[in-house]
Amino acid sequence: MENKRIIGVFDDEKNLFDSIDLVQEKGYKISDVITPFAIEEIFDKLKLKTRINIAAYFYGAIGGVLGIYLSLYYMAVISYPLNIGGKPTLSLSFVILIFVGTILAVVTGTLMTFFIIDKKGPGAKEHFQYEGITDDKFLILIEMTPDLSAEDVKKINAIFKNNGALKVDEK
Amino acid sequence: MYKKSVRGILIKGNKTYGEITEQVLASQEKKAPLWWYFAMFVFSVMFLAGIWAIAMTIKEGIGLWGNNNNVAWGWAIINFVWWIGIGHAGTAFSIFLLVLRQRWRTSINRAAEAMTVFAVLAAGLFPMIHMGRIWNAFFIFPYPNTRGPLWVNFNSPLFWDVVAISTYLFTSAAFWYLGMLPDLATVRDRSKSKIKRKIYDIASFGWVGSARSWLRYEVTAVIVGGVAAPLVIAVHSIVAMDFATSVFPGWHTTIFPPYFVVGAIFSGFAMVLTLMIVIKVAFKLDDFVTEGHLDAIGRILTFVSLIMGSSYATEIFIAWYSGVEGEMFTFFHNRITGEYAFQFWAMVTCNAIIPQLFWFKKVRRSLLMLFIISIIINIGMWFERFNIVVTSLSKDFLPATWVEYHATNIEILTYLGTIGLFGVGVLLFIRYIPMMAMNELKMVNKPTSTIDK
Amino acid sequence: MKNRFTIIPVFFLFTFFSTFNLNAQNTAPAEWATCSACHTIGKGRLVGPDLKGITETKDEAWLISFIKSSQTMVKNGDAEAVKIFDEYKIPMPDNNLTDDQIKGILAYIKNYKEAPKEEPKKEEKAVGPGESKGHEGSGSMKTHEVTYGAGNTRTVFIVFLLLFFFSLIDLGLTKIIKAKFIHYIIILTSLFIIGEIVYVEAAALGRQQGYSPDQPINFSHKVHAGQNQIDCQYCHTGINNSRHAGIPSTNVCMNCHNVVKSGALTGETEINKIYDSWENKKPIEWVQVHNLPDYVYFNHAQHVNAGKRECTECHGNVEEMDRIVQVNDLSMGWCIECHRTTKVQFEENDYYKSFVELHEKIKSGEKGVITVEDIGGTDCSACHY
Amino acid sequence: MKKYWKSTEELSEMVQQNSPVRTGEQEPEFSVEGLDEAEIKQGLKSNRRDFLKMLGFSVGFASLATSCETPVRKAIPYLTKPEEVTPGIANHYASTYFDGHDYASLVVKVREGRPIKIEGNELSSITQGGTSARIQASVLSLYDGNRQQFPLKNGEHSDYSTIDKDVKTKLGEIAAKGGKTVILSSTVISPSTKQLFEAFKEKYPGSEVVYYDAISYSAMKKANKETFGKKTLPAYHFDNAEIIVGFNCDFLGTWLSPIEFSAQYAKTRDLTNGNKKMSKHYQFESYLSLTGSNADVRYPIKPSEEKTVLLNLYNYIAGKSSMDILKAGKSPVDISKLADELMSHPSKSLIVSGTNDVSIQVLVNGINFLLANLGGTLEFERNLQIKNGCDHAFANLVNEMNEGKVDALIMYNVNPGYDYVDAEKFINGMKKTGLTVSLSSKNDETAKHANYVCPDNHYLESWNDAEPYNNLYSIAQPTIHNIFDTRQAQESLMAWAGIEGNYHDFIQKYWEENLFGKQSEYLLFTDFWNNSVQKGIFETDAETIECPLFDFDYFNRAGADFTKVKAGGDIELVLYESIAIGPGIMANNPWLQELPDPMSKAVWDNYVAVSPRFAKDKGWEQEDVVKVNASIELPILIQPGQPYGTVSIALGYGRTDCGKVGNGIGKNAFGLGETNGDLRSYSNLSATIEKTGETYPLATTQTHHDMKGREIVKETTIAEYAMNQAAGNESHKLTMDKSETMYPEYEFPGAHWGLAVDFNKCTGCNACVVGCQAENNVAVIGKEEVKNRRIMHWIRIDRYFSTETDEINSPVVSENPEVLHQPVMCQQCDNAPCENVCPVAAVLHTKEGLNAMVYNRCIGTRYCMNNCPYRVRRFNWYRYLDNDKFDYNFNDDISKMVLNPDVVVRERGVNEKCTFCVQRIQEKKLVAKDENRPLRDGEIIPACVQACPTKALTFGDTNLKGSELNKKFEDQRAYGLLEDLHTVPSVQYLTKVRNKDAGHQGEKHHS
Repeated sequence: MENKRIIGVFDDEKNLFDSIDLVQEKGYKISDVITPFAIEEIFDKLKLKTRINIAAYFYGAIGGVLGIYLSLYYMAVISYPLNIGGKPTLSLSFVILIFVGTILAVVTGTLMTFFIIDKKGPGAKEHFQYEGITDDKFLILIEMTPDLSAEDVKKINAIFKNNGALKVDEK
Repeated sequence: MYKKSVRGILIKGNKTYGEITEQVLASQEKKAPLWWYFAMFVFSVMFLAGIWAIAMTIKEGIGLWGNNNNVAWGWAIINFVWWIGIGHAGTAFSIFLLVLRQRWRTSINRAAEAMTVFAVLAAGLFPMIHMGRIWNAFFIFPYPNTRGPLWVNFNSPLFWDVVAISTYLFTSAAFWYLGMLPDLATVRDRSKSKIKRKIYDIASFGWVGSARSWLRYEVTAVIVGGVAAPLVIAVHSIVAMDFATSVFPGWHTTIFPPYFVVGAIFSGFAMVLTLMIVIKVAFKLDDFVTEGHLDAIGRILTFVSLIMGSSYATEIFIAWYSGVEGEMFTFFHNRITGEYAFQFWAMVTCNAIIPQLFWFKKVRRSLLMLFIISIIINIGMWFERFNIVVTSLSKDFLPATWVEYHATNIEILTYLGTIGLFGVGVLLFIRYIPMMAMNELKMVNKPTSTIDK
Repeated sequence: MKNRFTIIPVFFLFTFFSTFNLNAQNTAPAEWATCSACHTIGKGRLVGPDLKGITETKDEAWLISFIKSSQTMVKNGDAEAVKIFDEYKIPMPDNNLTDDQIKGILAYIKNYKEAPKEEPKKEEKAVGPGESKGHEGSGSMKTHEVTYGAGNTRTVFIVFLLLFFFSLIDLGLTKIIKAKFIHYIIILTSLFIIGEIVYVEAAALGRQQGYSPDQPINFSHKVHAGQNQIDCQYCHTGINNSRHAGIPSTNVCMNCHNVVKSGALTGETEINKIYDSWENKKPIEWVQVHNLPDYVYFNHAQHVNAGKRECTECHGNVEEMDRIVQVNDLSMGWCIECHRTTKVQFEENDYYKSFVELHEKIKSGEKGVITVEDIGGTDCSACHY
Repeated sequence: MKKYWKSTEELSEMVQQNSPVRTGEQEPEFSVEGLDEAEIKQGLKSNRRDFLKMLGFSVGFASLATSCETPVRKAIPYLTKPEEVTPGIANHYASTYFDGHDYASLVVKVREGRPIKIEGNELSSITQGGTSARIQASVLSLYDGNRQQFPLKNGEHSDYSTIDKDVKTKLGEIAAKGGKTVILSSTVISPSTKQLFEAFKEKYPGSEVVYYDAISYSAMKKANKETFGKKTLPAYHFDNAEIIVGFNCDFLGTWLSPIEFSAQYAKTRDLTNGNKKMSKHYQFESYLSLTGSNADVRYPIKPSEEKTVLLNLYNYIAGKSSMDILKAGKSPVDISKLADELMSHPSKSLIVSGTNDVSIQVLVNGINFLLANLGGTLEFERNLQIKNGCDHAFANLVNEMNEGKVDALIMYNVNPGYDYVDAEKFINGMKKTGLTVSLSSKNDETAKHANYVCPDNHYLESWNDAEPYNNLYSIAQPTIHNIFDTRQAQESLMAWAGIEGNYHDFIQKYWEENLFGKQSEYLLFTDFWNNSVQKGIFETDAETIECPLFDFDYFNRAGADFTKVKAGGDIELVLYESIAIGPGIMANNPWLQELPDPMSKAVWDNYVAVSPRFAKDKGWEQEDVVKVNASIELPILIQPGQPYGTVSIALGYGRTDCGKVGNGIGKNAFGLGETNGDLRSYSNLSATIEKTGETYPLATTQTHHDMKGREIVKETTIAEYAMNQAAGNESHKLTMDKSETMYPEYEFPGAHWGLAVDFNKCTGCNACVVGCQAENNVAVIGKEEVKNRRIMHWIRIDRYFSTETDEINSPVVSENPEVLHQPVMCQQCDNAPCENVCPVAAVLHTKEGLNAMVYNRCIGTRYCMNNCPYRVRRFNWYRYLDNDKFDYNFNDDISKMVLNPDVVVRERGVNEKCTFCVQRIQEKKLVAKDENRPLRDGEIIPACVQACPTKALTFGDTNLKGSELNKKFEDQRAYGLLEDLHTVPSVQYLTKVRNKDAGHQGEKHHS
């Protein structure tokens, strides 16, 4: 069973930022922040990083250029070369196909990666439910790990309260 | 505090986040207005008529259309290019502005993307039913087979088309859906009925909105959007190459790819404008779709219209400058004067002249004028495609083969059918899908609505 | 599916060489086809006597006149001729052959060497002529018969389809099995298998590999072409000059069955059908086994005569089939593969003299073998027009 | 290849053979007898392989499965295979075509007992291997289900024995009472039939034979009789002529023996063999005929002016030859220059007129005589016998019939109930005749009024012989057993004349008795006979006779009436035979109905042709319906080249009883002709034309007529050509010099096929169009679809008008434009624009330079059609096979027998085009391989090349050095159509050279 979490509910991102800053200053580890829209400042504050962009590059490079060029070359030149309109079996048209093919590879690959690493998909369970999180509530979640003492919880509670949290909850 | 600077008020009324949700979702949470049912009925009838026309075509043959030995492509391809053009701007709008970090896109991008998806669907129908043997359509894919194996012709623009358009349809649909996930989650969380909740639960892929998700989400969106931006250009360039790689006067033109792309953006923006005005008026979303938005589209249209005008001029100039008899004939005796003069001048008037009215602020601020002109632009763009497809084919190199082309009722019904499909799609969209990107609206809400304070 | 592409060339090479062995003997003159209907060389008595060694025992001039018109000799009272006639009772029909032709035949008989006896291959699917009912088209593709056993393909398909749906439902709704990876494995494998079956079956649609329909007469090629060594061309007269090999008209059957009235396997029942057809002037409605789509132009003469291909390369070992089976799938890929690998009679046939450049390339060593592909054998218009 | 076979009986077995016609897709093969029921059931029952269908897959898969269903195919062999028939191998039999109108010596291509294609017999010295559109199409008429399929007695189904008994009894009675029996026949050129007529007359004394031609040439014979003392038609030698002058004479299209004359004519225009000289052709005519369109100088004149011109021409020449001149009015055309030119070419010129008027023919004879042409360009040693009808005798007959003086009338190959000027009178006469027997092959306009109809065989089902010129014989042999219960007319006559045996024996007997002695090559008659049948012809020298002299006394005998010229009215009407339909005998032939008229390019109709200027002055517009002479209503067609003040209408349309295709197509214009009780005339000098206010749509295959100044058909004059052989073709070199490519060029290791078209020889006769249609199973689509401009012909003839002025109202543009004919077929481009764009690689280039179109791969995007600058690609807009909407020749089992089994019938939604007859290429390649030899130059002959009477088309291998084709390709006149597009076409055209003075265009000044 997972640990319970302290939840700070805010309705204003300014308060949220302040709380995050204070909580982090105090050395508490924020396990998650839930917001109804993307806020870049939070990514910075939580020092979140992703490598999807690197993956995307490889999808493009390998999937697109190599896969498509080689398969095109195989199909048009090796497998069944045909004289079509007096042009070489694979004339410059492969540029266009690789261009589009690369895009397709990147899009498919990136989306797949995103859905897989973020465990999203049709029928995937929401890992957390709370009233209004996708509407107008901003949540800071701090996991109540065993090494988090009751005092710490109180401190965190106080920080949240002082910084305009609507509510502090445990779940 | 905010990293991005913005201009103007994008969302009026100094709304809270809750209000945004409330107001955007009002269209689907309240009972549907009467006009919605009425419009749905009209579009459905059109759609069914189109299905009948398509069924007849497949049953009897392409002979039911007005095409002939010379004009082998007619309305079907005109409509295809027209829809693709409209389908372009949606994503172009959304993606270019995303890449350029134009925040005013937020109110509009969802509808624009939806429009893209339905328009591309409508467009994709045409090359399919246009085939003489649709039951053999799978020949067009290079799949391993026992014929030798025999592949396809990789040099054919039509094959590029298949690749590009299916990629485009997939990419734009994915991008649209990706953008929709958080909003579908909002709908899910707000829904009272259990079934509705279940459906939206599945549809929203279990979205919650944790920061990590948001980060990945943003990166994915930017990557998908980023690669889709060149795709937008590529797709319409490829459609242009259908014509440009041929040998026909009026088709055999290097200006075609950019000219087509600009044309697509032109018609697409005009269609976005039409749609936004409808949404704004019908659902009273004036706070989200402000004069500023419409004004911005108007300005863009003015600019694009100038490009269109100069493209037409360039084409004509090059035809004259080349000194090729066939080119001269096509432009001067077939388009500017002659049998297709009406279509030519309709094109010029609608696309290059009338949009110049947007120079006047009054026009840009008048909903009615905006609406009318946006419709006129799309009519003009249809004529542009008519000009390209029909005039070049009907009178080409050997005068002995020259022939006129007249569309038949079946073709007209098929066209109406795709409008019906588009209409039904849009109506379903505004009823069941958050028609504005709420999460993005919220993102820009604070910085843009409070700037004047 | 992938195997198929590799199997074909291998299979081809195999048939190629095996047929070569078979024919590495003194080639029979065309006229021999007529003789072989009633005579063998060293394979025993048929309608007429075994001709082995006949050239040694009989005088050539006598043979020539006998072959030309045996009955005239009998009437004229030639002792030997009368003796033979008394022994066999069946008059040998007159032959309108020139002396040279007859000499050619005799030379063939003289030089005939028996082919090294091959072990008859085990017949897996031999169906006795009498017991062929209920075998209407054993349809499935070879690959599947190998994988799943004959006729099981459909069952396998349905099982995996059901598995696929069950695991999908279970994954989403019922959740009987807790470990999700089991679902995934099941879904993936069944998808793979379903896809493979669909792909192969779709490719095989309209093809009839293994097709072996009931024929109006249980005609055995094994008896006729195998045991009695009747040349293909004797009945299928068109192979050397026409697009169609031709199915023999009843009068061709009657050439022999005038006298051969009872068969080894079926007695008189089957042969009587010929008489039935002959007397009632009703042609026999054979069921065509090797069908090509209408849009394919195939010419037997091109392959047999100009291309010097053997019948068995496409039709399989007909000599061992009681009932004709379509051995190859006759797909375009199969045709193309052969066109790519088969060497044309480039030096042998003067037709190719006009291919000047290719001849030069051979001389200069730039090109080793001229395959059918090199001279346009994989062009579409070679077969489709 | 040509083989002969012994008896028709052998063929009766042939229908047993399952002879496949290849349909486009996986449709069941079609056997000659159609699918029998059991077979269809079997087909439906068979679900051997329909694995996916069984599982009830989604719609897509289900349709896939059903479309791929393979029915059980039966292979039904012959019971006894006829010796000469090998399934899959075509046999060729020599034969002869003569329908009372056109003559040609032929070779018939027969597959599995079905004649499928007509080709010219190269051995014939008359037609020289040429054919015409109508003769090419005649094979389809064999399979015309609307032929009378059984004998009729008073309109009821009957049998021959009954009819024979009836007829014999009645004829016997008539002969006994001294009554009159008439055999009314079209011209008979069969010597055997003539002898049969004699035998008939012997059997029934008091009977006589009257010859009647639908289109009469009576006046010529009369004039020849009067002036030369020969009641025959001469033999013409256009090939000897340097100046040819035609007066309303379509000798390249319809006049007398057009195939022969076209071949002769083309020889005088050939410049490929280093000639710098060619004949000069003047044409005076009252409508734009095919011949006029080829003329170097053309004068449009009214019919009423023809005689004046001829009188003036005669006078000028007679005057210079110090002969008496005749009274003549002022010529509308200045003929002095022409006359001088004629006189400077003694015995090297030829004047011909097609007008059925004795005085005109006398003048023509006179001029020809004065120019010493007799013995040079025309001679009487050989007589053209294909027009033997006598107007006078026929007019008498009709009168006698109406007076009840005729007791029995046997009609052979005539249809006066349709094509006589006063058809009604003839029908009335028939009703007053006691016994009327028709031997027509159809229950046509005349036959339906007859008491008995004994349907004649088609010529491909019959034995016959022919003697088109004296001592030039040819033989027709049956190539198929009677399809219907018909009996050859000759056999009917034999039965009634009490002659035993069949007509074959009769002919043989005739030949043995009369012709065998004329040769010395063969000692045995059977050898002679077999050889003649095999070759199809037997030719011997004609006796030399003295050249007849012109009887100048005729002018005195004729008196003042001779020079009288009948004045024309406000509108003069000309009736002419069209190239496609001719006199209407084959009006039920869909190929001919859909054959565009070479001038107007209209199909499926006749119309009133008017010049643009005249139409404008009269307020008529295209498709306005007008009433002509208050009798028939026809639409107006604006036809440049039609003289001002005249209109023309094609004959042969408006059949009412010819069958499903031809009935009610156009209007019958024969009734508009005139007869003066003696001669019939096909021009009406004062016609009335009233607008009815209605319109009627016309279908034409070409609506734009000028080249817009583009270099499509290049032309030059002989003078310029003599100085520079590349005259008119200068741009070819420029284009070739600038021709660059960034891609490596493909090699064609073996042959590379090519085709050359010589504009100097192409007359635009359309024979190639029908030849191609027959060879390649090209669909007929009907008027509505032609109107939608979807005609399927793989080779089309583009016709352009050109003038030096483009002033639309000038007389030259309106009445006398120059005409150019350009056959356009697939150009088999090496850089084909159509190939590049096909997404599924259904259009490819072969190693032999052919542009291959793979029908079964095609998915019908029509991109290739769009990208073909020559517009030679055709799309199957509908399913044309087995579709009741296209009830022409693809919709019933009988007419489908004409399909070429080597060529696929294309499915709906598939593109198709000319393939250079790749099936013929493959066939001959195989023959060469079998014979262990390289292909010979000229061995492969595509259908269009074969059909061409003038040898304007040359097919061959461009890789073969010194081939006939390369000679043409290397000619300086050669150029590729639209070659500046760098499509690298394999078809080259040779610039047209006109023998005219620069700037001179035959002109006539009308007010």
